[in-house]
Amino acid sequence: MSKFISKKDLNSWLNKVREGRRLIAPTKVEDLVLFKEISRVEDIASDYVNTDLSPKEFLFPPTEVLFSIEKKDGGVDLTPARVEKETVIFGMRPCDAKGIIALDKPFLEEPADPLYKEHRDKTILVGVACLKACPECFCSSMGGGPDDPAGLDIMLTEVKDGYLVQVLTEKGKALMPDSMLSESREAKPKAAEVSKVPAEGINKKLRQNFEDPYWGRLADRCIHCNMCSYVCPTCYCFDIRDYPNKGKTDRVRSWESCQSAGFTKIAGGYDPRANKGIRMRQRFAHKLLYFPEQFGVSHCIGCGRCVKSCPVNIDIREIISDVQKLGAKGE
Amino acid sequence: MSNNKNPLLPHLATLQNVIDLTPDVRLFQIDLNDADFKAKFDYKPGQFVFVSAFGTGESPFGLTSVAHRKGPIEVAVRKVGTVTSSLHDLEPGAAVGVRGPFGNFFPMDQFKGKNIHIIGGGIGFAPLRPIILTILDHRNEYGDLFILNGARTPSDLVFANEFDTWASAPKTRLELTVDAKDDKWTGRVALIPAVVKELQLSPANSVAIICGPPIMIKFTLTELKKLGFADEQIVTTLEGKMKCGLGKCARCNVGDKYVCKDGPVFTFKQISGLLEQF
Amino acid sequence: MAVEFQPRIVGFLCNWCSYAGADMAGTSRITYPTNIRIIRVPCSGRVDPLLIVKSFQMGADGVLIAGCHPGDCHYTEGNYYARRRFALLRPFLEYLGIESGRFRVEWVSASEGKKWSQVVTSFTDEVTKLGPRKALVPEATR
Amino acid sequence: MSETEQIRSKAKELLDAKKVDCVIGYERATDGKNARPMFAYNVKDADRLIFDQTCRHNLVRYLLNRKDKVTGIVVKPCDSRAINLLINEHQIARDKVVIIGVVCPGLVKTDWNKAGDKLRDACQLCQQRTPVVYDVLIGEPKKVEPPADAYPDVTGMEGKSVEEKRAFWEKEFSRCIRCYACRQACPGCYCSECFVDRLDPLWVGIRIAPGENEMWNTMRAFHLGGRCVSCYACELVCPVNIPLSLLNRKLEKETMKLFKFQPGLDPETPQPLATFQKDEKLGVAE
Repeated sequence: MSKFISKKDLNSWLNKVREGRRLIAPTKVEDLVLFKEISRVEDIASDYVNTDLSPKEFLFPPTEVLFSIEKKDGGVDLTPARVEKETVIFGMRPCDAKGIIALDKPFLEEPADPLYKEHRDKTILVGVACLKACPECFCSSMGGGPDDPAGLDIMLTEVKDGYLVQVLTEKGKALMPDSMLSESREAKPKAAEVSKVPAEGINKKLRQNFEDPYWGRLADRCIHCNMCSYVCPTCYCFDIRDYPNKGKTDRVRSWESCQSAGFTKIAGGYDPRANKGIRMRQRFAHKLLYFPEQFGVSHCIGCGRCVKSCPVNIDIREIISDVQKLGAKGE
Repeated sequence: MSNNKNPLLPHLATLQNVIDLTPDVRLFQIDLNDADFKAKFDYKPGQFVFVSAFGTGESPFGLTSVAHRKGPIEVAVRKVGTVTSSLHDLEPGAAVGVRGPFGNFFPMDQFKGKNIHIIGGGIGFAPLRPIILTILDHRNEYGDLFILNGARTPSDLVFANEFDTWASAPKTRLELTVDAKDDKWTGRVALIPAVVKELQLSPANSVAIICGPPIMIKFTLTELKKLGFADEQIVTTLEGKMKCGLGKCARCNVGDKYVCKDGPVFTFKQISGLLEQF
Repeated sequence: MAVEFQPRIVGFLCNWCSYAGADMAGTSRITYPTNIRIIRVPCSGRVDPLLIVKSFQMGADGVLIAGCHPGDCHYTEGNYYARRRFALLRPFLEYLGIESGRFRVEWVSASEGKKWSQVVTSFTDEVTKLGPRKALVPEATR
Repeated sequence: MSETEQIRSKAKELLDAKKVDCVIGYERATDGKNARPMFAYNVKDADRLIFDQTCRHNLVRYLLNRKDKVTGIVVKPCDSRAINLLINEHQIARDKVVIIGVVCPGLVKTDWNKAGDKLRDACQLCQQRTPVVYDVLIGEPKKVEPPADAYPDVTGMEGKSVEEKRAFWEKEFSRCIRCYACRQACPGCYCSECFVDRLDPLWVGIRIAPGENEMWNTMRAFHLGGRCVSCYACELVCPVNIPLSLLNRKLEKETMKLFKFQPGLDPETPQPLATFQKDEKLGVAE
């Protein structure tokens, strides 16, 4: 017996949820599907497999004020930024929830980043299971699954004229109490068939082939823009600078990518990663080796967004299988 | 405002004094405003802090003072970028921010009883000064102290005002060298690796600590190896582009190690074992 | 009575001719509107388009560039390059939604104090008529 | 023999004779439908070279990283104009490049995992189906009648009111996530330090916000004024589909009107903003 909610009830629930909160959901922008704040529930897209950009921007925004600095009577006053409104992110796919679990690691590990923590505490994640896979996604090879509810507060699975509902956390229950749901004997539809990638033990293989010329050859093609890091749900590198803002000063944190030149340039001009091949290797070493070994969870969740948006088709699935084959020479 | 909760929120501090060490390096003496944080603020040679120039940003600087002298926090800042330029514009009394102390530290207790060779190039000498001050304040616990301070020109030698005290300290030898002399300079004119070779430093019961531009470290390392210094006897402090200092933002990694948390102090045995060359 | 709109105008004046022309206007007691903030540059050829677009982005309602008459340039060809650069920039700014009336280039020699005052007066009137420019105030968060 | 076979045999010939260090061309991407850039260092690699209507990248950009080596390169007509631009700006030497020019069939609208068959609007307006410079030509030279209005989209945009233009660009630029793919894909964008990365003076700043996005997109386009060869590489890589060619081609149209110059036709003629005529009338301060 599983819980059920009709499409109509869901829409009225969404309208109710929107009062006093920010409702974020996938919507059509030009010919893209992006997470946007929704003013009308009808704008929510339904015929999409996954959004072009991940919901990361609502927990770790592209640009955010960390705190403001005010010079007052000789001294200085620091006022940390706060998150006022609650946010509901609706229509996420299970892989993006896995992405947020990975994002939690660096930001919530002691000492936690309080601004991220506030975003996280005040955000309710409502996911929709994947019944159809993207051609480029491979979540089941990276510890996830098209119907894996991990990380979500509420998980919906579309069935005839409604959704099966799994309320997974207190936050979810508070927003969608059982009283709203009816019983249903509807069988859970088969989850999407997701392509496989040989990611097993990739960190060891990467360590063994760290100096392989493969990376230099791969970097030939790469044009070193920031796109793969910005569309990636788990990349979290940032830059911090101060900005004047109407008399006060804001300390601002913005996204940054390890692929852009000068990312590791230090005072005096020395740049340990000036070489393109080394920069290329850094991205995939962090995704598949350093992060998993430091935080125990894969940093690539298999959403396929970097595969889809890379202008020159640097394909992490191809790299994982190439590196696995490279292993033959190592110890 | 205690902010042990918010790792990116600096502690407010006041610039107590500014001393010009060279035309482009200034020694900043910083006094923490918050009394109990100041009391708890303990640090060891080799550790670093992020100093905020409010209005521009923040940058990591090696601490060049020693905690046990109970004085203000001291960092030597070379004017090279926007944050350092903003710091150079500050007058004593100005408000700054401090985060830290971060990173590991020189293993002073392992140095005990050994002959210590301090080799610093340019501003790279600043993070080594705390080792000298610690040794001089506990002189009998350490062996001979050899200090080699090199710079491009005589006026670029940092902490020149302390050379006399160091040179006259017991069992201590101070050597200075410059790449190019000016009209008043009568001392040595040679690159640091050449001086190391010329002085035939002995590796017996010794440790060598190098810091300076990467090119200087590279060639000094080869000279020291030729003199018989083993990799674990040579220690350095690495520099990396940093944003958090907490081993989280993955900005300063060299291979799978973070310069800010697993370093900045490494022995060359550790560095050669790193996955990625620095 | 609504506060009458006072445009903020940025003026880049070449040091050898126009800046001297503006001085001439001052010394001969010729008045002109004070909406213009004058920035002295070595030559009109030095004015980087970045300076102009940055001025508009930070809220300027009008940008005026004044240099020597072609042929009088202290550096011989600075204003020739400037003429081509701004001939291309003006339609581009218009295309982006910055009315071309907000961007003007004038040749004012050191002795044309009178002309300088007329230029500033007419430009200020024109920008006042166009009204405040809705600059994209840098929003901290998206 | 198809374009693919001709390119493969030419590449093998060059590689075999060690005339080039490598041949830059296209190979099939991992979605099995599109093309992607590829570097063939030996004869075996050359077997992966292909050419079809999805070969959208401008490969000339890669020559900037190989200035000291002799490199073979497959170019479409629009890409070939970029070679003239880089020679004119002393970035690459003509004798360091072996150019395999392809008479262009026009590219189709493609997207990840989708390769349509409808010609791209840009290619419908294209006035040059034969490369302007090549060592080897693949396909028969083709003359194309220039369309009545070569800039319909730009003219459409010019017709809008100031408020409409303002609103249009504000909406487009607000989507920009500042990934700089447009800059990295452009053959004309090779400054060692881009103005957007400068901290002193702080032209733009690290904030990804409407004000900074407008500054970035406006000035990136203007820095290509009189230089952009209309290869559409920037527009093709933008992840949020900002119509960048609409910006570049306005400058191209004005450059033609003011200076009778189209970038990239030959490597000698100096670019308009790098030269002048003493007594030309340009409607500036007249």
